[in-house]
Amino acid sequence: MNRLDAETRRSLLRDMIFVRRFEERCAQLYQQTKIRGFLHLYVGEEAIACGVGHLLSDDDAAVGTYREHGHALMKGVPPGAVMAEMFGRVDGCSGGRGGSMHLFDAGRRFYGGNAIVGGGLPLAVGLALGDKLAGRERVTVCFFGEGAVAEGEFHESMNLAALWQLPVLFACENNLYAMGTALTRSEASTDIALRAITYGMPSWPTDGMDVEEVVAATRRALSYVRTGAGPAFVEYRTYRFRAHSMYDPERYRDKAEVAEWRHRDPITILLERMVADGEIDDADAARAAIEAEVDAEIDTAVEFADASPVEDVADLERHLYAEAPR
Amino acid sequence: MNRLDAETRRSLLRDMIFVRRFEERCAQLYQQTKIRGFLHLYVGEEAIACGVGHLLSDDDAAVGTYREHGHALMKGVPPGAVMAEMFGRVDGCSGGRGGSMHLFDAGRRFYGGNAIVGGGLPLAVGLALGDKLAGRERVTVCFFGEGAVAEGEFHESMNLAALWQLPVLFACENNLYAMGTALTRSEASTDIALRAITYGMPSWPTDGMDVEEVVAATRRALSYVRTGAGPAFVEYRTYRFRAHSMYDPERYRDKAEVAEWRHRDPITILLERMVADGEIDDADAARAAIEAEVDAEIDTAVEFADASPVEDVADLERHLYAEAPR
Amino acid sequence: MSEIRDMTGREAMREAMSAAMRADPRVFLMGEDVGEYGGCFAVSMGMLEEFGPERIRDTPLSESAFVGAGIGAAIAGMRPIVEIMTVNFSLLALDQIMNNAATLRHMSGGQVGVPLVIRMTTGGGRQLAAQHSHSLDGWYAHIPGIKVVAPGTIEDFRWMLQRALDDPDPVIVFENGALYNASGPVPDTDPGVPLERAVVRRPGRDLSLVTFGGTLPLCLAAADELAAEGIEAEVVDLRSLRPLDDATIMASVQATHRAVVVDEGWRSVGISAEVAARIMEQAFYDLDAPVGRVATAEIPLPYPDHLERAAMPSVAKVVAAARAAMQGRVADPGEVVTA
Amino acid sequence: MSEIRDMTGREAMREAMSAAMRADPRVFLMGEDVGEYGGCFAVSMGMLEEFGPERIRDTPLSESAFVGAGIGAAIAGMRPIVEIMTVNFSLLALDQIMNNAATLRHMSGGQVGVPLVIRMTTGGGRQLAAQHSHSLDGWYAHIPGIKVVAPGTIEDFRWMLQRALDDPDPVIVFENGALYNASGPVPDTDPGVPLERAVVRRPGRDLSLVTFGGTLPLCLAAADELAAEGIEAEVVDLRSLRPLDDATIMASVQATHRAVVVDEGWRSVGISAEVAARIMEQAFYDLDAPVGRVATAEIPLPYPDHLERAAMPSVAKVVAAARAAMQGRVADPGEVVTA
Ligand SMILES: Cc1ncc(C[n+]2csc(CCOP(=O)(O)OP(=O)(O)O)c2C)c(N)n1
Ligand SMILES: Cc1ncc(C[n+]2csc(CCOP(=O)(O)OP(=O)(O)O)c2C)c(N)n1
Ligand SMILES: [Mg+2]
Ligand SMILES: [Mg+2]
Repeated sequence: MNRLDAETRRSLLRDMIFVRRFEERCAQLYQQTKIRGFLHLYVGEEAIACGVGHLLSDDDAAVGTYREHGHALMKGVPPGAVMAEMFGRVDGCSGGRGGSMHLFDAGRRFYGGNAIVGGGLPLAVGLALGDKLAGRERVTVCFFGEGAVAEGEFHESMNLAALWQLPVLFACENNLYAMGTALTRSEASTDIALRAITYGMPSWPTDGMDVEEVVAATRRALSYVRTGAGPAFVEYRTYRFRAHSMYDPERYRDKAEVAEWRHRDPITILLERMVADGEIDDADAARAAIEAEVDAEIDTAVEFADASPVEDVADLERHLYAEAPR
Repeated sequence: MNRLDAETRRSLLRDMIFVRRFEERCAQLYQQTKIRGFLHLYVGEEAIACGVGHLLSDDDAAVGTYREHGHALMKGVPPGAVMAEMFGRVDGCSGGRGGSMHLFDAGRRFYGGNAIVGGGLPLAVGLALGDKLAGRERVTVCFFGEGAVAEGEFHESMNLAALWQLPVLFACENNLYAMGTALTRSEASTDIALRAITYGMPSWPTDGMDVEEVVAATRRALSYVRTGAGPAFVEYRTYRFRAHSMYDPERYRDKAEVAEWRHRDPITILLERMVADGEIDDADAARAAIEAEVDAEIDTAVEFADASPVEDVADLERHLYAEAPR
Repeated sequence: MSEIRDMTGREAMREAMSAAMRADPRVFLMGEDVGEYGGCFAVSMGMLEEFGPERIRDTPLSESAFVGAGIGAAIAGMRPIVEIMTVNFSLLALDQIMNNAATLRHMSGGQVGVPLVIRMTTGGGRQLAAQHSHSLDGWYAHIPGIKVVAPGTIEDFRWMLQRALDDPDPVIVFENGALYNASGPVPDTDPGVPLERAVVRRPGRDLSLVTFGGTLPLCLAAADELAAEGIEAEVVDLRSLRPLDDATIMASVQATHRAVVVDEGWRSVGISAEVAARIMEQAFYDLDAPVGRVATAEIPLPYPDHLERAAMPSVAKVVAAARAAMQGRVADPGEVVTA
Repeated sequence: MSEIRDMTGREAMREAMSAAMRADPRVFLMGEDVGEYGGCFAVSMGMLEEFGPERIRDTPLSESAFVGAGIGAAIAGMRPIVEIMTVNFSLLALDQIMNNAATLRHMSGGQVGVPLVIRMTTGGGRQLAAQHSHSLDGWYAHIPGIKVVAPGTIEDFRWMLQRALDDPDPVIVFENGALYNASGPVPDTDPGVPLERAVVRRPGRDLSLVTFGGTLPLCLAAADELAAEGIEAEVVDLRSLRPLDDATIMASVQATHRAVVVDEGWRSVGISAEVAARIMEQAFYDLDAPVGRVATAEIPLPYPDHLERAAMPSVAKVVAAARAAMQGRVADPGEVVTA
């Protein structure tokens, strides 16, 4: 049993509810056409970003996918800056240029936001190589979906990190589908954690719906990486409750399957365990209280985003190359 | 013990000596500037092409590397056409356009000659897919070096072939070096046959210096592939006795290591075994006799190549797109 | 007589693929999410049900391997249609495209042909930002050994594919995403326009607007606006970017003496440069003005709508460039950026 | 005063890298066989011994991952020099180059710069056939967000790299393989020519030969031949293909009124098209002849020497194109193929 203390649990619970409510607000704002382009929601997978984020220090780096709002928030990117980015405003964390799929915060060492499946993996290897060459003891966490495992860039990056013993945590979010393609239809061998071992790095499969399991497995993996012995791999077994993006008719999976996974909602699991352990009296009341709190914060973020101006068209060609400070 | 009958042994011995002498002639002709461009010799690795070639039917396809003279010859491409190709003449097996690295013979289902490391793998998968879709029971053999294992295309191709259960034999020629890079410096995990298993296909490591072992492992693998169950993998452990190409100063390996491997010359191994088993009386005499025979054939090939004309410059832009028959 | 029906680009391409698959058992479709999902842009929706999973073949995320597999299958006698979800991901398969598909015939001395069709969605304009908005259609036209086409009308969405499948060499078909929802008239029977032919979509005497794909509708709209000012623009739809139909282009320019090339790709070293260079080479003394270019600003496309629109070709920019051509000059960047 | 020494392109590049590594601990070299083997073309021979395996870092055959790793390491504060053995293999890394190196700064709103140098050997002429003879230098110049340079003199082999390393953005350096063995004079101290500046290598009043990299020596030879006929060609060495130094190009053309662009890449949608288009846009009324182009025949390069030579630019072809320009026309293909 990998049980955390009550205070940590409370903090993780709040984080997960924050990410959940933030995402649900994004969906609404998309309907209202405040957010545009592609929007990929993380609903159901919050335990991963929150559990991993909990263990990272400010010095560590993270590379996310296009489903990265949770990754960014848990790396400390301010909600207002994330929201303003999705609104395409100058106060967005990427100055409005990136949108939902390209959240960046160099100061907090959050390096995207990458919309090419697998494209963030070589980058993460390089960030870790840079740290190693400079003699800095930091870790780079690279999030990617199980769909990325079929890409050549996955294979090359795993080998390079292992061969050079680089401080990378490969964090595979296995939600069983890559858009409409079930894992069984994309991988000859579906035990991803097992396959990672053949690159000569330790690897753990983990219940990605149980944030305490996420923390336990990630802690183990990170402590290995922090010894300097090389990269580690964690497969977080999870599920996305919503469609792939806002355009997906979800023809490829049963409603029953979705419903079944919804019973394993990471927020409910933690909440119920806290009730069972006497840390919370009334689950519904506790949840409602946290939701009210985070909703207020999210309101502030939305207001901040809405108040932020759009960039002047005259600046269109900025940020192509470095410019002298202005 | 995987022993073959005397007749088969004799035929394999001759094949290996043929390839060896052919390659040595190529080296001379390169010195004489009859052959130009990159020339990669197979000396030391003959047991693989000869052993595999022995088990292929005319209907089966093969895809080689840039070190593919042996592959081509064993797939039945006439020595004269191979030599003329290296001379850049119209009677070359690629009409002179390809050179040493791009031997082709569509009629004999020899599909290159590929000078991009790993580039032939997806092609082989596709040839097998075409066969499967058309309901033809044929096998495609794909040769590649252990250096290709680091490429993303290797990984993608292995997975695709296994996932779709395609009739491919992945034939990895592990000669321990990719140019000057030792396997230990390119792969985090150097047991290649073991790694292949994680794609869900059967895989065998084999002594690539013993042609009888090559035949045994390949036979096992091919019979699996021919059942239609999917691809198989054989790692042939071998060594190249000569430099990577004609430009290589060989700074990266010990002379002692090379000398040690030369003791395991596949031709000598078979020859000595045949003597021990009473199939040959005098190894030197037997070898000399075969060499004389194959040298005569090679002379004919060289004469054929030398007599073949060069292509008219007016035809420069031919073969870019299909043309009406002329 | 052929009947005419209205349909969308999406429907037209689906009909084209389905008809080809019914007629020829060698044809199959392969790519990411073409089957169960129904196609990323719903182009192949319903085809899995008709043709089954062997012929509507979902692939893993392995662009290099499945494009290479298409090359191999074509060599083995099939007629694969490989869909790369969008051109942005095709960079992962470029080794297979340039080093195998485009070269095999040549380096085998003519023996090994690759009758492969690769379809990719291209283009920006949907706020998909820097990694999802590339327009590399014209850039691909640099590669000898492949052919590159880009339908700009719904009729071509319906009828060009069969020409591509009939071709013994690899053909890349660029489908501008904006045209999937557009609709237009389509004849029931094959109009039989050769794959490599450019077509004049609107005749005009004063200047030639040379374009293709997603910017064709925009040039036609600009021509309407120009006509209101008394400038009669001829709109040439290239259709094929490799090879280029020089004869049709030059015939137009020799009649109008002025040209503007409009392309959704980045300007430098793009197809607009090539068309301009060829016009200079082949029709220099016919020109009354330098050939103008309207292309996308040379930046990765930004996410916000107002910046993305400012970066891309627009009716106003084409009109500005055309007016400049009428004055014997090229529009300066200021004119076309703020247009 | 700076002393002048003669050295080869290979030696010059080695000196450039070694000097940079001695001066700045953030600089390291990474690529296939750069260490133990001594570099595929012996450029980095001996550097492993001086700098050790951490800084002269041999990589597996994983072009996409090690280029991506260079991008990451640059972001993390290093100054990597990534060597892609030849441009032919760079297609495997193009996703990382276009979708990450070139876009990260833009899509992060200016936060994430990538001070990375990528070196690649380019060019044909050594009978290496269809998959080993690409000249994609100019094609890469299509990509906004990277810079592309190509030294054509030994002096630039020695001194351009430091400019590239000093640049805060990704710079791709194309080294034509033919120049590794060429030798030329090199000053001991940095001549300080900006990275993006074109340089007139030979002045002339009659026509401008615009070129770079491997075809620069050939244009200088052609200029000598033309001089013997009384035609004074000015030779402009572009040096930088992205950005292009329009000012230097136009100044030359405005003085000579005629231009021929010479490039070892394939003609269509290559850098020669872009230079020609820009000359038309910016100097149309100065031109007394259409801008000519000498480029490589649009085929994968064939193996036989006589065919490869026929396909590539040559002194004779440049001379023929220049003569045609003097007559106010472009050379027809026949003239330049058989030249
Ligand atoms: C190289 C590449 N190919 C295709 C796509 C289109 N695409 C976007 S997300 C996605 C599915 C990825 O699945 P997975 O990696 O499992 O992540 P998930 O969306 O499930 O979180 C696909 C195919 C892409 N963005 N990049
Ligand atoms: C993609 C690619 N990268 C680099 C090269 C240059 N190169 C040619 S052969 C070779 C070594 C390949 O080693 P291996 O696969 O083990 O085959 P071997 O030469 O040992 O038979 C390299 C690096 C290439 N041809 N293609
Ligand atoms: Mg997934
Ligand atoms: Mg090897």
